[in-house]
Amino acid sequence: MLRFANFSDYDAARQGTLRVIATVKPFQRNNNSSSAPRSLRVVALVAVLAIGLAACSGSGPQTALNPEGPVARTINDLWKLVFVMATVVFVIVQAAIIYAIVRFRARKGDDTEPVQLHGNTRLEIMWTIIPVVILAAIAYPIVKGIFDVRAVADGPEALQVQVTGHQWWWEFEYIDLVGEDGRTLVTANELYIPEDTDVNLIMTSADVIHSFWIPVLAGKRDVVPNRVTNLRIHADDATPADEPHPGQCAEYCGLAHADMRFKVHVRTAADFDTWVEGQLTPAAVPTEGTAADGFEAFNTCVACHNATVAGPDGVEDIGPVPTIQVDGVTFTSSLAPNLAHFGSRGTFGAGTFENNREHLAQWLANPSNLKPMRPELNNIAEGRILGMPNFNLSDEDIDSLITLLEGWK
Amino acid sequence: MAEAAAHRSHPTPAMYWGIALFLGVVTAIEIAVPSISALDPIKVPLLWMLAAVKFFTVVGFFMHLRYEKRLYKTLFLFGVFGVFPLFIVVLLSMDAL
Amino acid sequence: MSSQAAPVETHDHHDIRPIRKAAMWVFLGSECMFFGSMIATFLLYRNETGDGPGSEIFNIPFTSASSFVLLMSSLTMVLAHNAFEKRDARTTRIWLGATALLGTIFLAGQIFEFAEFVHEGLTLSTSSFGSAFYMLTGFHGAHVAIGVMMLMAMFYLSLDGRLYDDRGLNVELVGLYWHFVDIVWIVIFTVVYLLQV
Amino acid sequence: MVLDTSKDLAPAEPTGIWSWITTVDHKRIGLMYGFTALVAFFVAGLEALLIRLQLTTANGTVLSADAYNQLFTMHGLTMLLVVVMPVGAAFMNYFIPLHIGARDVAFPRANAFSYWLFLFSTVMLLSSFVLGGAPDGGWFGYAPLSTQLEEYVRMDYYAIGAQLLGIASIMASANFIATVFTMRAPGMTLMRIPVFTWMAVVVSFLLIFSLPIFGVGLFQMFFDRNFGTQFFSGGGDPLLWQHLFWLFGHPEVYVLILPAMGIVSEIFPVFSRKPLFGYPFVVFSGIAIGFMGFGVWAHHMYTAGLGPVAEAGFGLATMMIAVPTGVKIFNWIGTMWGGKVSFELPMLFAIGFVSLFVIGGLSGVLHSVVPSDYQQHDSYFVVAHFHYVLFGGGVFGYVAGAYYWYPKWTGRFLDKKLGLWHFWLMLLGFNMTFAPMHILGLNGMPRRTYRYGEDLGWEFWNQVATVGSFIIGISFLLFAWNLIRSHKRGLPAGSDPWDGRTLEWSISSPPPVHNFDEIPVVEHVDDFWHRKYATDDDGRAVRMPDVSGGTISAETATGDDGSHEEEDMHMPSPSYYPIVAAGGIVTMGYGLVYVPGGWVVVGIGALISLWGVFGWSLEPVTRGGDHE
Ligand code: HEA
Ligand code: HEA
Ligand code: HEC
Ligand code: CUA
Ligand SMILES: [Cu+2]
Repeated sequence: MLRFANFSDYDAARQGTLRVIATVKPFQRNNNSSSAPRSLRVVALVAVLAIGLAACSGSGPQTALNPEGPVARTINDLWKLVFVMATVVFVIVQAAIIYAIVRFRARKGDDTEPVQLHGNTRLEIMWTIIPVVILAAIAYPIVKGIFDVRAVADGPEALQVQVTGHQWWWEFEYIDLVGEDGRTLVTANELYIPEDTDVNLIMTSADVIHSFWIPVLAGKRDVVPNRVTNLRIHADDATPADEPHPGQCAEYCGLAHADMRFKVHVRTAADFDTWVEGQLTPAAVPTEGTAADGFEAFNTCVACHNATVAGPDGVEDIGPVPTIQVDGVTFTSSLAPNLAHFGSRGTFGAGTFENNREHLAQWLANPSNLKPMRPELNNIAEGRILGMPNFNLSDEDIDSLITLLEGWK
Repeated sequence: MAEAAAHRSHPTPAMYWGIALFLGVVTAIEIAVPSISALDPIKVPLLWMLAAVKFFTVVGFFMHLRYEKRLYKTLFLFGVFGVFPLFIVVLLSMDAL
Repeated sequence: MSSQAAPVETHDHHDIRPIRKAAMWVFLGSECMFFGSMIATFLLYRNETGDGPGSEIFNIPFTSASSFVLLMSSLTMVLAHNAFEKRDARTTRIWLGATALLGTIFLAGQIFEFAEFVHEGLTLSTSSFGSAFYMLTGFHGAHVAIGVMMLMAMFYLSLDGRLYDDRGLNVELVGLYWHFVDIVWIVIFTVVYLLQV
Repeated sequence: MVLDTSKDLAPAEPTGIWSWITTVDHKRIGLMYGFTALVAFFVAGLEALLIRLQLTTANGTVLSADAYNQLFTMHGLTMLLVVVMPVGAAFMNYFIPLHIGARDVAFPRANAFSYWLFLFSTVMLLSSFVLGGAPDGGWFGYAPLSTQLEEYVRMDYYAIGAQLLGIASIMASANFIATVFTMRAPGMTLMRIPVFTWMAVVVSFLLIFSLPIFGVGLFQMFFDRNFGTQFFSGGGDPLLWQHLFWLFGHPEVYVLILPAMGIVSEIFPVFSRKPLFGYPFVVFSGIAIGFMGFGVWAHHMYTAGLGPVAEAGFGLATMMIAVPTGVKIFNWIGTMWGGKVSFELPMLFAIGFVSLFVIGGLSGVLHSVVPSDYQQHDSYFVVAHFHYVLFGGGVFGYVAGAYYWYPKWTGRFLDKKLGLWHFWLMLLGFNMTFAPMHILGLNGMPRRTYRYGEDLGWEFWNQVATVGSFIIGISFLLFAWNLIRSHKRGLPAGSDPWDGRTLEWSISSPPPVHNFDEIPVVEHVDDFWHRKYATDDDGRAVRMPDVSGGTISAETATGDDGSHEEEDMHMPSPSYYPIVAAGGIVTMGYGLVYVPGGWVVVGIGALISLWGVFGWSLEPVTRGGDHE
């Protein structure tokens, strides 16, 4: 009864002349000839298991699994709940698959045919309803979680910070922290917040969509041109000076999206006040030495960079301070990071490079070497800045500029 | 044949003229509505309604959809009725309604 | 879906018109989404006029007249189809011509209107409102133009009696398309013009 | 290598390159779709390998940021629009007519046109690499980044290329819908259609209704870039693009998976020797997935600034898609239950599909939990999710289909030993590559980043992933070799090698040009099976007494030599106008990319397409007038 197709059958089939072709039960034939790479199977299955186990642990400074504040913790608790649910479903389904293929595999020499069962309505309704029930059970915590996490921190004790995303750096303006000269505190790429305090971020973008994300403190929220978005963050404890929480732009925003990072420093209330005071103090205009040469050279830079300095003529902004209006909110939207207190930052280039003389020298020698940018497309008049150009600075200028900037604590 | 059956109740040219007259009248009403200030509160739903009346009159009679197979109706009305909920939700979520 | 009851058709060199009509209806369903997206865009930007002019520059009487013209072209179209079904080639031709003519008048009106608006300072790039307005009405106009071209092709074919209904392009299909373009305008006229004033 | 099969198709069929260019045979068009998609898969896979090389170490230096951004954009775009979608189209083209007992699709020339337009748009997209740079705005091209740099033509290639691919797809879908609804064999009611073809119908509807929305978005993007409109910038709102894109983009992901689900729904019954468990449930859950797929688009926008109410609504709606999907999963398992499961290659890949898709589906449900997604969005967790559904689901499913139907295409089996190596290597490599991405994503690694710092602790798992990706690469080299080799040297398969259930197995392999000598009259789901088997009192299948040595095939009834000269056997004649029209349109596309300078080219293209369209509509067609 069982007949193997042979080459003449095949030829006949090709000619279209063979009208009746033997049925071959291929699994029986092929089982005999199969030479499965057995060890490979074991490797594959073990590897899958190992990776699955490793998935359960959070590690690294940017992990979402070790929250350092209540907002991230709410999210993490919800995640754990749903993850457990998913794991249970996963185990059940995979177990059923494995059971089915082991138990019901075709065995050698067994030629009987199975019962031709077309379905079982009751069973099918059951496995339609059970998932609905599971999902309905987690619906409430999810909706509650959404409203919890998205509650805007607009209480009186909350710190208000306006965030402007730029290609490819961040600008922060503390609208409630005003210096004696009436200027608000503006800084870039390193956000300082007091511990155990709600912070309300009021965000927009100067160019394309970015997304503000510090995994240990909160989920991300997009930063959209023409729109204002809000994010509440809250950190439990102060961070060591050299271990701020890392953050990252999470929405692809062009060339240097990867290098659009930032840091969040959490400080005790007292330390925070000290920091604020320092930042609100205008930078000094150096009058002698290398730093003074640097200030001279800095003339080129103020086409884009601002710094509030206290010079012979009193306190003044030496660079542009443009603003944009979005939905009735005024945002400072500078062309380039404010450098008045550059020396106090641990990193530069949007949280990407450690702030030291060596790196700065490389930066000033050719910024695009260190971080990909498109300064050739800049148009200062239209406020379109896509990176810092190379000014072909001399070694002396570089040296003196570094001295100036590192001195501006 | 299904086709023949469909043609049995087909409108006649006279009826087409009548429908066109009806459409013209509805259009006249439409144009008048914005200028009648008494109707202002219900202007928007009213205009949408009148447009819908014209829309389905043309579809039903001029395009014969009334007389066609269910298949065609389904194919087309999916599009017509699909588009509304989708974009109402889009506009709602963008605070534009 | 009571699929068991669905009519089963064999296709073997029987009437193939249903196949084409099905495809045409699907296509029109698809076009609903196309115009729906642009109408939604317009609704979104109806007030985003920036520094440029807004709906106050609309000339409702004028547009009403051209809307009426397009509406009546649906009548001539259906009359053409009716004559075609009765194998009355001459009448078919007359109504086809009339439809094409009305469509052309509508298009001329639209061109005139666009010229007027540009003159008043509303262009594609003036504001989001302008962008949305021109895109929506422009794509509609393009549909009308394609329709007119198809009508003229039909007209031409009818001259030497080549209007068969099993041809790829036949009077019925062109008619469906043409009515569709008309009903889209019914919506556009309401949403873009009447609702804004 | 698939192209070479020209010579092996039925003898009556013309051969030579010209016959392929002018073909309107749905089977050849299907093979061409498949071949093109396979080549594109290797291109996009190569792009992925470069991406993996760059990410192997922290601060990798294999690629520049600029190159990296082009590569991941093109990788995603190519994989989705040029690999998986067309592979689906390949199977649909080949098997819809065979499944419903038809001689061809409704509009054979429009079908050819769809293919050529797809092919040329693909070539156009890929050519951008050497003509000013490939698209680099991510596969979903978020505005205003995508409209920002008018200096580069890159995103113009995206706007035009995707538009043309969309037009090709809309035409193909309308074609499939018309085919299935109007050309079924007598007795082939809707509830007797094979599940694969059902899913093809759902997919066609999804495309018909979602692509126009994408098309409008792409026009707006193109106008913003070239004509100064303000759809997404100026007074415009960037979120409009996201809505338009995902209104298409989410249905699109079901477009990618449903045909694969259809394929495994064909495979499970055959290799379990049982009918599909709950055929109506499987069909209706597919339809339900299609409907629900239109209502959840904003789950890609949880972080974009919608209100919490909208987020909650979309979140819950998204989760609910797990229900119809689960129905399918359980029904597949139910099909194996109590069956005689044989581990032929198609079955192995199908089981792999189910198992891996469940992982990807569950991570999808984890995404749908809105607050969790605030953390996961745009991280490697998402990358892991969609590779599990697209590769673990989609690619496994389509590969299963290839092993299953290769005998039908060529008359020969794919080599089993090579196939086993392919399967196990692919399974290993796949999990090594993408499972670690869950971990990376939860540990904060953002996607679309060409480099990362060494202090973040991501190096180890990235290395595992890179090794894994090369293992996948090797497995596919084996597959390619298998496809080539078995075509000439594979074991002969005969017409019904798997003891199949559906009509395509009732005709010779490869099928004759006209598919069926006589249009079958259908009485059951799995009609062919019912011609071979009856059931005894216990419900067990019993082979019917052999009619003539082997199985009963549809041809048995006629018993003649296939030289049918009845009128209804005329097949549509070949035509080169579809390729001309498609060529003209793509020429216009190239011109548009380079406007205003390109207007001349647009004009030339318009003339060519007019020539194509006019020739097309005036051309006489054999079969009583073609349907276009
Ligand atoms: C084949 C393609 C495919 C498929 C089938 C799916 C299926 C699903 N996807 Fe996925 N998705 C993508 C492709 C796909 N996705 C892609 C490409 C992206 C990223 C785009 C980009 O950003 O580039 C994405 C992104 C994406 C997001 C956005 C993430 C983000 O960017 O932040 C979300 C959020 O909700 C999501 C959810 C889901 C859900 C809930 C399903 C469901 O359909 C899954 C349902 C299946 C199951 C759940 C498993 C089986 C069911 C059971 C065993 C029953 C029991 C289960 C329960 C009770 C839970 N997907
Ligand atoms: C069906 C869809 C599909 C498939 C099959 C794949 C397959 C693969 N993808 Fe895919 N991927 C996407 C769809 C897909 N991807 C999408 C939509 C994105 C998002 C893009 C965006 O963000 O815009 C993405 C993004 C994406 C990223 C994230 C990039 C980033 O965000 O920065 C990565 C990173 O590792 C990746 C890797 C891979 C790998 C290693 C494979 C492998 O499985 C590929 C395997 C194939 C081969 C290897 C080719 C075959 C063999 C050869 C060419 C022979 C040569 C081989 C050797 C010598 C070994 N993909
Ligand atoms: C055309 C505008 C422009 C000019 C002129 C310019 N810069 Fe910059 N600079 C930028 C931009 C934009 C950035 C942000 C780059 C990034 O991180 O993406 C930047 C960043 C910097 C940074 C790092 C700041 C941080 O916190 O990350 C330093 C330091 C710096 N510039 C110094 C200078 C010096 C010194 C000069 C003058 C020699 C100068 N810049 C001139 C545009 C400019
Ligand atoms: Cu800013 Cu990414
Ligand atoms: Cu989705």
